[in-house]
Amino acid sequence: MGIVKRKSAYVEYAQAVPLKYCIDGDSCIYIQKGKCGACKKFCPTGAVDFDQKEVTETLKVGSVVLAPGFRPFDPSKFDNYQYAKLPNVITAMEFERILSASGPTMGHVTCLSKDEKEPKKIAWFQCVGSRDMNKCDNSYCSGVCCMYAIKEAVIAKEHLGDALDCAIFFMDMRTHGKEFERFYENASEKHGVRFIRSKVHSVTPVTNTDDLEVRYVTEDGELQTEIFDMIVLSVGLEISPEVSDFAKQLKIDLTPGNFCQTATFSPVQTSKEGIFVCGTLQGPKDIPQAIIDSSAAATAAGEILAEVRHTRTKTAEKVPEISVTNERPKIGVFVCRCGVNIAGVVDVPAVAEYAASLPYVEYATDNLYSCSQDTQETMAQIIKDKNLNRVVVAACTPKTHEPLFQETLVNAGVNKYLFEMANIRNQNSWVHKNNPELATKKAKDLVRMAVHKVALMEPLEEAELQINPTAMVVGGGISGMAAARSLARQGYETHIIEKKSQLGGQALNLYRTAKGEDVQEKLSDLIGEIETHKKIHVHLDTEITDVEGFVGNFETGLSSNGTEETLEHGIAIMATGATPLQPVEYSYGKDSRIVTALELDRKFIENDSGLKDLNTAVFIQCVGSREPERMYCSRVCCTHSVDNALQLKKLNPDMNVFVLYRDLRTYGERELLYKQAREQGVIFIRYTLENKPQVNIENGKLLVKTVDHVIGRTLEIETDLLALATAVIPNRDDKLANFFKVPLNDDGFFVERHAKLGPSEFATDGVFLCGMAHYPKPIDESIAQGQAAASRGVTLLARETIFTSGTIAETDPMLCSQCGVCVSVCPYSAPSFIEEGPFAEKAQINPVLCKGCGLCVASCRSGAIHLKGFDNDQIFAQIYALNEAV
Amino acid sequence: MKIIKIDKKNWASGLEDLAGSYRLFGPAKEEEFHNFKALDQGVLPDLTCLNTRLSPKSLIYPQSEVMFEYSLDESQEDHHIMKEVDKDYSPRAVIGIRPCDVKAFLLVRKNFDSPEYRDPYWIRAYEATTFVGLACEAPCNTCFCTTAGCGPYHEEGLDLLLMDAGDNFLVKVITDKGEKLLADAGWDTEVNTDEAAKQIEAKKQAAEAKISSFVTADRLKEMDTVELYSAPFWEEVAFACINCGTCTYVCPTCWCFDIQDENRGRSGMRMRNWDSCMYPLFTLHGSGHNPRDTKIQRVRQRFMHKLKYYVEKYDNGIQCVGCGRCVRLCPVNIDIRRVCYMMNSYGTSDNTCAA
Amino acid sequence: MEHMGIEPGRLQFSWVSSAESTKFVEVVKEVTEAIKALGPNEHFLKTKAKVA
Amino acid sequence: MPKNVIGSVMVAGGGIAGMQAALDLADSGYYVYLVEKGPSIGGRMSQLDKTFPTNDCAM
Amino acid sequence: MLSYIDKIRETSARLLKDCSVEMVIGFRKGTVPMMNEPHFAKTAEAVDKLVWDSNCGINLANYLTNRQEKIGIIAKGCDSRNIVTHIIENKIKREQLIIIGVPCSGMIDKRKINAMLDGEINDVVEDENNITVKGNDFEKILNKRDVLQQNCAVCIHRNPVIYDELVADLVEEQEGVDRYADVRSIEAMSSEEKWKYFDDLLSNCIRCYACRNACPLCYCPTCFVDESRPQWVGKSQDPTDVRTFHFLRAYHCAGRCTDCGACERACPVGINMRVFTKKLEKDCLELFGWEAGMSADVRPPLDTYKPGDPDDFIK
Amino acid sequence: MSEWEPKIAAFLCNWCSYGAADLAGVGRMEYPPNIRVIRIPCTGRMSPKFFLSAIREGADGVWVSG
Repeated sequence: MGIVKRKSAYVEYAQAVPLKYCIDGDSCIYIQKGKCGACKKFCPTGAVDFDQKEVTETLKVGSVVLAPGFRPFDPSKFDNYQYAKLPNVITAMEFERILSASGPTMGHVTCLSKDEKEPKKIAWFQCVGSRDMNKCDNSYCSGVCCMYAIKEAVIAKEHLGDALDCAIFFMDMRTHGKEFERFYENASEKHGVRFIRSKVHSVTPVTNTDDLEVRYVTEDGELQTEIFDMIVLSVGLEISPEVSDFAKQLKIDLTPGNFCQTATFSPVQTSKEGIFVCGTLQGPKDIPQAIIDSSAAATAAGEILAEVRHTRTKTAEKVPEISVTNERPKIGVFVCRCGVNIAGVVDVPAVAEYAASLPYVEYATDNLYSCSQDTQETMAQIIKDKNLNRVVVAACTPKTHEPLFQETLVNAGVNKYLFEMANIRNQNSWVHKNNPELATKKAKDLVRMAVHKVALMEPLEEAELQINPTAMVVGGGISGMAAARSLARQGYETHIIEKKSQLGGQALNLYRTAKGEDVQEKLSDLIGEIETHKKIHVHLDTEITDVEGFVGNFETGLSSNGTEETLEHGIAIMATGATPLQPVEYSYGKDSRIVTALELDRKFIENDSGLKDLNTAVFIQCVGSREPERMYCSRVCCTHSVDNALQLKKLNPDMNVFVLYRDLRTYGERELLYKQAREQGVIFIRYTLENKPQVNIENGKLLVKTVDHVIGRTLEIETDLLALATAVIPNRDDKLANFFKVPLNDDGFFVERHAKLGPSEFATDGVFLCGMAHYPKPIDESIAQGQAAASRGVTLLARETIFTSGTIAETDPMLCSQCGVCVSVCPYSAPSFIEEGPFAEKAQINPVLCKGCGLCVASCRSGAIHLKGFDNDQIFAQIYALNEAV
Repeated sequence: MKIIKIDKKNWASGLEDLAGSYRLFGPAKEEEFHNFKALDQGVLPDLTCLNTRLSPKSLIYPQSEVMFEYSLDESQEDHHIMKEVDKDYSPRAVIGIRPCDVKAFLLVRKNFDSPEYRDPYWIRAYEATTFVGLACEAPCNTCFCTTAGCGPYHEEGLDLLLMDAGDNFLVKVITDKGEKLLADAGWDTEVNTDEAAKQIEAKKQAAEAKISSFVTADRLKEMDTVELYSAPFWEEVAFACINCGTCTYVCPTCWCFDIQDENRGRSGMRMRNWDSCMYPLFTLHGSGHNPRDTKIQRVRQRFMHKLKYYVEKYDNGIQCVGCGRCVRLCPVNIDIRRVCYMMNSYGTSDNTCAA
Repeated sequence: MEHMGIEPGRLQFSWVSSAESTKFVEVVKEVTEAIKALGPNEHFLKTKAKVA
Repeated sequence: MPKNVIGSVMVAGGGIAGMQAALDLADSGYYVYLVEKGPSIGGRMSQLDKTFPTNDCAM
Repeated sequence: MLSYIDKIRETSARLLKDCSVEMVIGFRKGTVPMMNEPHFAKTAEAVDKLVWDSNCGINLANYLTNRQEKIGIIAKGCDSRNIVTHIIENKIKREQLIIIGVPCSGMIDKRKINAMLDGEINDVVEDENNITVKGNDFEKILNKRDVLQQNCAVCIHRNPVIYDELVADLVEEQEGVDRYADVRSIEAMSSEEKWKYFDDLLSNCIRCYACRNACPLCYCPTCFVDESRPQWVGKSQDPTDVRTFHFLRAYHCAGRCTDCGACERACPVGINMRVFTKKLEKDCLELFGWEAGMSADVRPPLDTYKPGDPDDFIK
Repeated sequence: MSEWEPKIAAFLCNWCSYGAADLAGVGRMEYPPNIRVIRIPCTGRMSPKFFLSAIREGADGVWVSG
């Protein structure tokens, strides 16, 4: 981005894949002027080839997925912010790089002006290049800038301390994603980030300094000026012209915002058959949503290619595993700096040096980023060169990175269980940043413990397990059906379990999509396909009574009107959906004119003739959402109300329509609806949580009182209709969660494997989620996530077999006293008595059923059970290593 | 022969003098039992005890004895090298030990001090020790020393033999070591040797007469080992045994030990601990094979060793001094006298009678 | 443990779910404080065996 | 559906969305061509420091 | 008592004769006062050696572990409870056993008697209520009640809980005994006092493991203290190691111990190690309402997990 | 060292407290550096042996968390 000069031979970033240097044609002297060529001379491997020419290759493929992404909006043309002129006006992307440990400033937050001083005050300007028809053509909302600005402000404070002043200038705070509202709340309450509702007029430099004067108008219309050291422009996302040209070449329809035109019920399908879209080309979005629709695009492509599955793939070659039996442990210790994440607190070289002094350690070093691809390759090479047979990585946490490093071992031919991680980031540098001395000491302790443990590790084998190629989807709403349809189209038997007597879920109550499609019509098409598909089996009026088994082999007990049956399946998808809150405020229930949003939809669906005769209609937003007891945004209601307001206007253009809102969250191209509504004369009035609207019924009159935030006066509206945008409440099912051992958050939504990268699956293998059970979302997102869950499921089902963990318990029949405690105590029924043979009546453990919890090991008085990977001697070794050797 | 008389009034002061040049050990009562302890300054050995609950073998051959130390720290020059530990082999005196217990050291010596192997720890400790015996005036009803090659006034292995004679102790001087101890204590009242010898002989006769318990071991040596080994009575002998090893731990003549390394971080020590042939692990091989896997084999081993193999190998009588500790302390009442009888009479018409 | 004279506070149990990082931190603080208050562990330390 | 269907997919774009789609497809048994204009994959997310709302490292 | 012996011999002889069992396990008269030796009888001759008196404190369930033959076993209250535990833990099958129940009036404590007297005891004679002890120069009559083993004095299950034959009418169970006075007095101590108390208690231990081996609950092929891979409990007389052994031995008996007193009786150095097991026994009773060995149909509480288990100790 | 700092062996369940500990790290929550985490697959794995041996080896406290 040009924050600092990049050499003409460069690597994009430390963890880049592939991690290869390349040459920047724009700055290379040789390419530009035909001189130099030093790199070619000095490269020891002769990798530099200036004769490389562009080659055109033709690929024959069955399907195409478009994921070209966005480019950040270039604010240079905004002369009022003087981005191009003033060094301390930067974009949010540039600020990300400044925060990054691998960035140009190594994570140290400084101004980009020559003095490189630490800023004391930073301002963020929202909606730069979004929601703006004035200075650019991007009328849509980019959807991510509010959150990233808050994140940057919070992290900047983390880097520079609480004294740093962070102010965010915004129009509507759009924190509609999962757990976003709490983050916003914390930023303001806990971290003291200032939120100022204003669109900044202009920035002028303070004479003779690089400081910046900001002029803006407060909500009550007062002109203010304030001086900041740094201004971060929260630039929006836009589709680059090359991409839109490319799309046009492909004859793919685009939206006014140049995003790909998709239908609500087929959210990743482009207008061209066989071509699918995901990521920001589909619409501006954040990472989890991109992950969801990329999985959805994958399954959509897979659906049309199901019959040629496995025809083009090759099996990866395995590096043969070297035997370490009878070898003295030769341990390699890699201490990760994790940029400044660890090295900023812990004295990493000292830890590495210390590690080298530990018994059996033959090699110890430190890495900048152990997880980057080149480091991985170097590590594998070191393991081979030094004949290491055990490895310790002191870095972040095994919960996220153990598999990666284990892979490195496998690539070096070492059994992946000959590995141990010392958690010196999540459980050390990040939590003891004010105590570097003790943190370094702790890191040494943890490394020592890991070294002692790993010395005793043994290579383990993993058992292979057949996967039952059948899927079970819990919930027959939109997302559940979408998941089932994808699974069935990909060729897998699928069962839908629905509590109610009808498929459809909440969609049965909806009138129109934001894109204008008729929900009921599309829904009945979908239900029709589901009901007639040969591979889909619908179980209505059915409840789950019991779940046994594990990934690949679940056995679920079903009960339907008194009949019981057992369903065997390999994967399960939770699509249990949500319901609207039944409000208790705003006089709901006291007057037939006061309805919920869905009740209004019902009127539309039924073509209620009374609607067009209304003189006035009022919408109140955030009914039950974003309240202390429900600290989340229900995401769908703003768009829904705006659309319904427009529908009313359409029925009767003279109708007075008011929308009372807190922040209007028509994210993405839904913003166009908002714009349209304003143009059509829908009146939007903001209220605050402290000052909610009052609803009174006086002499048959329905009166809504609210404070107008612009004029600061109380308004009283007499209305004929009051529509309440009520919160979305998950169908919390603790029993189900317990059956599948999947977590629920405090609000009752399921907790996915990873907030960003694993939105449609659980940490529990073989269990997936989608739809509003994950978080409130509109139909297109529900369908996309249904498809995504199916896609994630298919990645398991397509494998046909899986390997169980090597970390399981095993009995030593010589030591077993056959007392039966293990058989009695195991929650997974893994131990049993051997029936015949030399060890008859001794206990044995089924490796597939064993979860490796170790309960039996602790209960075994005879010490006859060993837990591979966490055996007594290994844990003792850690305990013994607690203290520095005597 | 030299006999000394110690006026009991001079007993304490003499011991005090001794404490300057010897570490003193003697019986001391703790709660209900007597055991041998290092005597603190001014504490007198309790000579009233019948016999100590545990044998004094641990004075020479401790239950746990560190032999070497080592370091695993590869940064140290001498890592992985066994280094001897310093031990205190300064002169010690055991006051009030019973003749049977002292005789037992001579039996044990066969093991620790043989032409093939001289155990440095045992020998140095033994040689540093002066044994001041106390003759038994009132043996226990489980004492069978007289038939086990020993007796209440037995002198073998002692340096001095002390006898209670009312206000005085009579002391028979047996070795030069004993002589030296007397000199260090300042006990030098010689008495008429002949007269005293007579007096002692009478006391000895009286004491021996009080011993009612016995073992018969006359046939053991000539018996056929394999036949004895295969005798059917072992099942009955072994049945009650719970393999606790109490018998071997309290026995003054049991000498088996096991070597263990104990690590503490990057250093450790090699130590030997008493072991017992009663324990299943005693003969467990590294391979997992255990040649004496069953209780009956282990019980047989103990008795065969004491009463047959030892007899054959050393021609030194049975490996038992008749102290009776194992008889008194066996929790399930397995009685060596009875077993000895069964072995000795095996093959004759009468081999079932209990002792 | 307690019965044997190890101070009861030396062993602490808790339940913290993987989402409850705040609780985790609270409990760490509590546990550390509790054990700090007890002072160094003086009993049941395995010390170097005596040279016999 | 025509019989000459090819069991491979081209994914255009090596950002987070493209990578995820490619992974899912590959794991589902299809050969994937991941096409990226730049010299390495990772896209915009690799330029981010942390991600909201958990502040996880974006790397 | 004499009538017991006759009945025991008669029953045993009958069972052996009609081949219901291959052996009867009981006691024979010991070779020293106040000691009897566990004994098996396969023949009529051996049956005549079977005796019963107040010196039969060893727990005979210990002799059943992993036996394959059909066995008649003499069982007092505590023996029968350990037989139950043996059955639960697959150490013997119920079908293999004919249990000859002996209602028990308590076993005498020879240590206690020895401590009451000055000299050595040569002979002991007992009748219904009294014990007559004779030494070289004394003879003393003691009330049996005063010289019972500690555990027998507070026993509330003197009658066998499971039996096929009974040698006499059931005895009246003791009521209102204070079973845990000793445990409570320890509970009341401060940590420091407790530490000292157990230090003293264990100072004499010679680690012969007689307590472990006398206990019918200890039947593991290799005991944790004997393990050497990893060897985490030292084998010397280091006080920490000694304490670790005692502590874990007791822990392994949690929920299983019947307080039969065999451990204490077997100890050559007179350690009252029951204070460990009794604490756990008391806790099991208070927390789970559990007494070991009362029924062969219920798994002990520590072998199973129930959501309702006490968890007050967890934050 | 100026002040005595206890050393606490923390046996944390891989699925619960260990995750919480990681999350606490992600949240940059500060806490005292006295714990030394030993990851166990489940609190069921905890055995009194571990407690005893940790104490024996000089830990000042043991914390088991599920």
